[in-house]
Amino acid sequence: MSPRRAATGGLLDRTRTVRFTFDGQTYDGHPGDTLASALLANGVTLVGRSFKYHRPRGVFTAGIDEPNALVTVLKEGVREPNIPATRIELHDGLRAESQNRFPSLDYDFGALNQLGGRLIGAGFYYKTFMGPVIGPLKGTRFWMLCERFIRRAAGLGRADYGKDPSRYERMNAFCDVLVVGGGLAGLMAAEAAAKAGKRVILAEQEPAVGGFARWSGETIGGKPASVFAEQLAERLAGLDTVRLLSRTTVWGYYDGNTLAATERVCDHLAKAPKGNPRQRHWTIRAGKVVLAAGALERPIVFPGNDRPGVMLAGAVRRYATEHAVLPGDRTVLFTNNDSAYEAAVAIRRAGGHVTAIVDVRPSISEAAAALASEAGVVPLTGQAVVGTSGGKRLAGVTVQRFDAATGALSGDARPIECDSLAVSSGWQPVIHLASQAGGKAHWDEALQAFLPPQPGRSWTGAGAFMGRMTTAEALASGRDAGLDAAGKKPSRAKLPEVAPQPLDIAPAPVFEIKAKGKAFVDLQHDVTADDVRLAHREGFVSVEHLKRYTTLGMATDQGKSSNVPGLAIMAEARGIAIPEAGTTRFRPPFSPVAIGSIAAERYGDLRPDRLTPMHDWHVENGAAMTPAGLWHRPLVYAAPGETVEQAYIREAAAVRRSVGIVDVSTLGKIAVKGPDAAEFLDRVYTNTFSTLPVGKARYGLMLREDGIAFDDGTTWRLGENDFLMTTTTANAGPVMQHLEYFLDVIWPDLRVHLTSVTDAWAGAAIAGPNARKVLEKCVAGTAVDNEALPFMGIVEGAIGGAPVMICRLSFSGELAYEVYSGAGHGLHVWEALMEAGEEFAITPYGMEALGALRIEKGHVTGAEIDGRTTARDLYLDWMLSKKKPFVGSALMDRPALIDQNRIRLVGVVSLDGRPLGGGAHIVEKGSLDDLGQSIGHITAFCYSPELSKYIGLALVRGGKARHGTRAFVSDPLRKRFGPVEIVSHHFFDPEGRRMHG
Amino acid sequence: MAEYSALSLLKNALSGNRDWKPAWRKPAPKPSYDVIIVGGGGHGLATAYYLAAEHGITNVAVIEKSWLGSGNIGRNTTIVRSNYLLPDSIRFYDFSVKLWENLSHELNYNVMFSQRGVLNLAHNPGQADAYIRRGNAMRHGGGDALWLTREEIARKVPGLDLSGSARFPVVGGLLQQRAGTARHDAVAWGYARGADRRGVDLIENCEVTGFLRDGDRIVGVETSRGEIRARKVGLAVAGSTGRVLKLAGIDSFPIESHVLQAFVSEALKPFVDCVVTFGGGHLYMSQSDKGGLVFGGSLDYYNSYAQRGNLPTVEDVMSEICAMFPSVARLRLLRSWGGVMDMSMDGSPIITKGPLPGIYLNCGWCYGGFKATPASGFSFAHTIARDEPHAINAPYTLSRFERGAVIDETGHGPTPKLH
Amino acid sequence: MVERATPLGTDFRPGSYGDIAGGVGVTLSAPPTGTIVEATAWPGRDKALATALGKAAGLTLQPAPGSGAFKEGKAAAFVIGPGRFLVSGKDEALSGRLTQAVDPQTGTATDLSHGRTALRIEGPAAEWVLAKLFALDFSQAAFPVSAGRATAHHDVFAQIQRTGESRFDLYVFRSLARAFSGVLRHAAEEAGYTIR
Amino acid sequence: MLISCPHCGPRDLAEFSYQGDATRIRPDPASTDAKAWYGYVYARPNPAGRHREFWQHAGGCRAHLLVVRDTLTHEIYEVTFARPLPGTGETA
Repeated sequence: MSPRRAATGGLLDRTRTVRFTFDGQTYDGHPGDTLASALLANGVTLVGRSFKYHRPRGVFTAGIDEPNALVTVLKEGVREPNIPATRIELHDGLRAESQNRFPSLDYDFGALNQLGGRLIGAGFYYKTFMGPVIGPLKGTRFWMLCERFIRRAAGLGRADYGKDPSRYERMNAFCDVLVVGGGLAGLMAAEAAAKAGKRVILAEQEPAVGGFARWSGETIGGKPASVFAEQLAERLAGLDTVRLLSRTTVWGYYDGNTLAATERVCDHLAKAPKGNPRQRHWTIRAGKVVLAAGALERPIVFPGNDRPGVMLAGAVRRYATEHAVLPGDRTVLFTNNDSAYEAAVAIRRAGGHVTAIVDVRPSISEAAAALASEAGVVPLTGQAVVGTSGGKRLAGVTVQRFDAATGALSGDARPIECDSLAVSSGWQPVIHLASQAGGKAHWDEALQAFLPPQPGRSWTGAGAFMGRMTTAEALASGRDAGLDAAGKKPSRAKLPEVAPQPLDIAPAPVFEIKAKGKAFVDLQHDVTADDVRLAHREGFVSVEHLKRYTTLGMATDQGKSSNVPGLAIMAEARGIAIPEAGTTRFRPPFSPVAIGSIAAERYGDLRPDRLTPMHDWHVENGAAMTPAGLWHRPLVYAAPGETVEQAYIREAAAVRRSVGIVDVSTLGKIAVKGPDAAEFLDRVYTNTFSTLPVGKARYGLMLREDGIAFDDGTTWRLGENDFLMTTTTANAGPVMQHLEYFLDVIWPDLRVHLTSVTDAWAGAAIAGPNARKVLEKCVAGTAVDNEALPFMGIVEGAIGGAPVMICRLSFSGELAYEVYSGAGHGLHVWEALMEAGEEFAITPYGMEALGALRIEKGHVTGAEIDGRTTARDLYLDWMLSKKKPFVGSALMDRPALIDQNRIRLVGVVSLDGRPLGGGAHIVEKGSLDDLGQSIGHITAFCYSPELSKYIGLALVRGGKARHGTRAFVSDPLRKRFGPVEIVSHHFFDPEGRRMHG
Repeated sequence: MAEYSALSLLKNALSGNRDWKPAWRKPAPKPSYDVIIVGGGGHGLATAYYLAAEHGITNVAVIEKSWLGSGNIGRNTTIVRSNYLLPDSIRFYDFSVKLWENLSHELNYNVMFSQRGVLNLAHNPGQADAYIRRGNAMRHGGGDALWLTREEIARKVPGLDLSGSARFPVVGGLLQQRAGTARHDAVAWGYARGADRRGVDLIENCEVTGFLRDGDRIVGVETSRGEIRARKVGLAVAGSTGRVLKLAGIDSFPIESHVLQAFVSEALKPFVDCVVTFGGGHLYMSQSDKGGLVFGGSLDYYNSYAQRGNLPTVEDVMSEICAMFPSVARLRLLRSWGGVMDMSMDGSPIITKGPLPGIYLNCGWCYGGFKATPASGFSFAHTIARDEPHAINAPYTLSRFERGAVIDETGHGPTPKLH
Repeated sequence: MVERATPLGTDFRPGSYGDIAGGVGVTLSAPPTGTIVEATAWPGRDKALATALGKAAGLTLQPAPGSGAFKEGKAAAFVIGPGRFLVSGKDEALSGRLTQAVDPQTGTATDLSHGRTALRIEGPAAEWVLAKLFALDFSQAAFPVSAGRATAHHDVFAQIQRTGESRFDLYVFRSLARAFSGVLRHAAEEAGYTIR
Repeated sequence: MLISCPHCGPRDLAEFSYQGDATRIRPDPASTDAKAWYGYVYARPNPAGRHREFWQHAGGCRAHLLVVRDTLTHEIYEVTFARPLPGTGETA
């Protein structure tokens, strides 16, 4: 039997015992417990240390607003820091640790910070740590030295670096009505909307619906409130138009009534069932939203209000009723409103002892007095708690006479012994989602709370969220909201009867008791009432300045309990009303969300692998694959022991000597069809395609509207009105979108259809002096000689029985062909080509060799067409038609774009026999110790087996004018400096004899 | 006003912290000034500071429609760096880093500039070459840059997914050691206090509603707190540039306003030391001194003045951070926010005299505004005071778009959403 | 005739997977699809195209957005964009009949038989599993039998037709089919699945 | 955000690709009027409020849409096809 657990009562499964550990110590609890309730039941009151002063802290709330009791959960071999103990459902084997303490929770060196006290008040760090202006610690050095210690002291829990082994998933949901909050108001709303024929989703963050009804101890329709809620939930669960989601927090209200929610699917289980996600990210598109998120209690700020044992009154009530746990042997309540009196009764009913009720109000309602007497105590009205005593747990409070109108204390301070103090300064509706939705909160003087903005078209509200604090109002407003969301009028039908609640829900406007000692507003961040006043003194008076200067409300609880008291203190300092001090705009998430859960199915699978039809062959044949956008492409097919460089040199040499084969399936391919296809191509390409005969291909260049080079590729005319355009691998998507934009938006009169056929075709390029011989061996149905298949010609035939289309074009400068087959035949054709090429030692080559061959030939790719270069920069002027306008023609000759001193394409040759380097710069003079002025950079380089030299392409100021001059490659990042010669970028066979031959 | 120091902290602590004075005055606007700076964000405050400190022009008002620092200075990911590719950018941002290095002393306000380094991860050979090109450009421009191998990265940044089987395996990284992070709000407050101490009037809750004209010339502003005249009016209202220019009758301008979201996790003990960027997508992350992981990604991709982010972008960013640091999946997102960016047509800012007589313009900061704050204020103050640009902002003209002299770091052309 | 290779790889092989303790939630398969053709009408010619395609495929086809038709084991077609249809069938020869049927005055047709890969998901959890991946309302009221939708899962375009109360056929780019089938299998593990 | 594609119905933002301001007019292709081209390629009205803009339903039917949306609230007032479309009789 746990020391603080009542013998009976509570919504627990007492037949089962659950064993868990906290800081290595083993404890027992029951299903239905949270870690917080179980620790309290075991008499554990010290559970954490605060952020700045490392003060001992205990459980303060019973829910999502918990600022103190943050623990690290150890599960599946990884740490999950900063989880409120109030939110952790107990399960067998649960392991939790306290945090932000060293060496232990009981003895924490960090507590020395408390000695700093006033020295380290709000914003102190802005005023110091700047260090000397001269000497070894000048500049930022002194600060960075101090910062190392500050960073170690700051932070809360410790994360580790092991991969989170969990699975996360997403779910897309659609509904007519989303109800946020499964308390009575939410349940009623869901039922009303469902009965009106709507598809409803109800999300409740707790494991069970019912909310307040679970621990109010009230009677509804003659039944205990918790039973009433359960039965209502059961009825809803039976409807197939309703989806009830428990353990689901709606945390984001986005445009278009899209809401984000996280369902904790398996966190409460010792082990997730196979294939089940730990958490599920719901994106819910709702026709209308009913916000029934309830209200959270606020504390009163007074000196020593952070001692373990101080707790919100509603939390005490909840623990006593729902978990049958008493937070102490002797409890004092301290309040400015009636709700705490219900807590007193709950304590009494659970068998506990209420020592005193301290009420700042001069008098109280009869109903409250009746509750006090039921709790066996005479309220101390017109008094306030002005201090607490005790070390790591509360030992007593000091009480003094208090004038609620002036805030003045008088008379003697009297100590009261107690080990538990329950405080309340009234309730604040949980308006976060409404604020996210865009409305501005307004202040309600009676409730001393911010109410949500007026409901609009997208959402409506119900229950405590709307400031309807009683159970009867929750039922009525819930039903009306549900009907409203369903487009129906409010109902007059009778609601289940609730015992009338005569309590005065309006709190006295008292949020702080000013007395000597540290009084905490933001418990987690250790922001005191004096800090708020210091901010005021220094001019940080707007609510945003207050927040940023003091860090008030920026802790993991996001100020759920500290916002209103903080504002009240600032308002008082400024001599203005609370609403004039303003409220901050709430932003997603409402409460912290596991980052992996939002990544959902993309956690561990960021982007899909895009594979060519020959992918498996490449891998099986030793290719090292490299990512190219989403694609995977062979880099080299290295033989055992070969380096990448050795491999590509071998591959490239084989092409020049005999024949090689490369997978070009990744090139973008677009079918361009229709009577205006040729006209369209004339407009988007810089050169002319309308003159291209059927059965021929042409190299084309596209510019952007601003005249900068965009993409290049060959386009094949397969029929009068039928073209196959190829693009670079990287630009396949952007080119498609570019073309679609022009057809849809600019030239809707053109009759052209575009279809992406990238995936329809497998492409194998074979290149080298023996390329034709390979084709001759395996191609059926067509001749491939120079006459039948001249340069840039296209023929159709078959290889190994599979239909192919062959175009004779060359990227390498060799006699070369691109063989296209249906993608499903790609591997078959590839293997047939390999077999036919066997006698010529056909060599598969990868991206590196492809690059080397194109560099030798001086062909440009994405490294040169980098979004900044013009056609003229790349000496592609010959492709700019003078006979017609084209996309980019109007702006391509602006003064700065035709400046001769732009960086332009050249070739460079290493003169010291050492490699160059992509991204190395070119300088006219200098050294690694004295870097010269950059005149350009190398875009690509390789060892040219043909020239037996390291060569490269470069963009160099002035371009061609520098041919034949000497310069230096300057690559300080790789510590390389050496002489180069600037030459034409056409290194190899500039006349093109080989590819035309 | 008293200097801030460890000694003043101690003295004040002994007197119960009751003697601290406001960090800046809250004056009512005067009828006229030599210079009005519209916009009390980082750039506007820095401009006012340098007008006073560098040019002796102190009859200056900064007018701010909300609270000081309420714009993007207070809603960014706090990164300071100059790891740029193009010479104009390197010159400007390197100048800025130099100002940052002495800023806390200059302002007598700890802006917490911490040179913890910015590391750009490269994931394939082409990307590595592109980063090396950039690093070499930085070195040739007088800045610092290092290339790190995968092994060096593993030692420097534990927790990164450096496995060969990663979807985008890391092949190396570009490190700028002098880069780092600073405390964003402190920069605004430090400049505000510094300007105020030199006599500049900082006027909050004062919204510009129109411009006063004398013929073509702008001679002041109409505000929610009355007319204020000035010989020169500088606009530093990034995020609202379009709106303010419309008040001056300029209806079309090479800027689009877009939302950029930023994110912070719950506070943790030290997890990552430097700023890291992911090249397999678009993501940057660092850890604040308080312990939160601060990170962001791409724009929301459409025109907006709403400071409201969208969910798909949140999901994209979370996916990328998990790909970079797989253990982050289990940590929790605490807060997100959205800022409105002035996205220019080439991704670079505009700091210039004009476009109307009497007006000076500082805008188009895209993602890069925070790190630029000192250099932007410095060069804008120079431009206003001398009626000609400083060498570092000379390329950032408005006419460059017509001339084709764009400064396009990403190579995406006039597609603002991609810069 | 040369047999077409499947892009799905060796992981997509018959068997039972995931949490099948509570029964099989869905069955995944790659239905034999000899023909996939995309055809687009010129403005105002969408009805004529629907008729022509329908005739060639043996279906009654309407050009209304999202509409579709199918004949079990033979052919299926649905509208994937304005005036744009995706037509598929078991028979490889259907492709030729379809492209022949599209008169140049009516529109154009492009063979994608190699370019798209069909995946089928059926079973009581089909809607649930697909809803993990696509932001579509898969309820029957919103997505009736024979209707089609063009949508995307991040980088993967997908065209989806409902061919039964709890059966959907998905058409994805061939190069992404292996990756996508992996995503689909992963999503189906919670429900328990078999591959046929 | 949801965009109601006239062909596909309301779809999630993630399926769409933003294509920018829709009020700019492309000069005649042969025009050499530098100001007009500058206006088309670089200048943007960038209003705070109603904005006419193009979106492509890239992850759906691929059609370009003309959307009228408020840049202050993200509310969408109107979505039509950017061009007349086959058989629908709808125009932008």
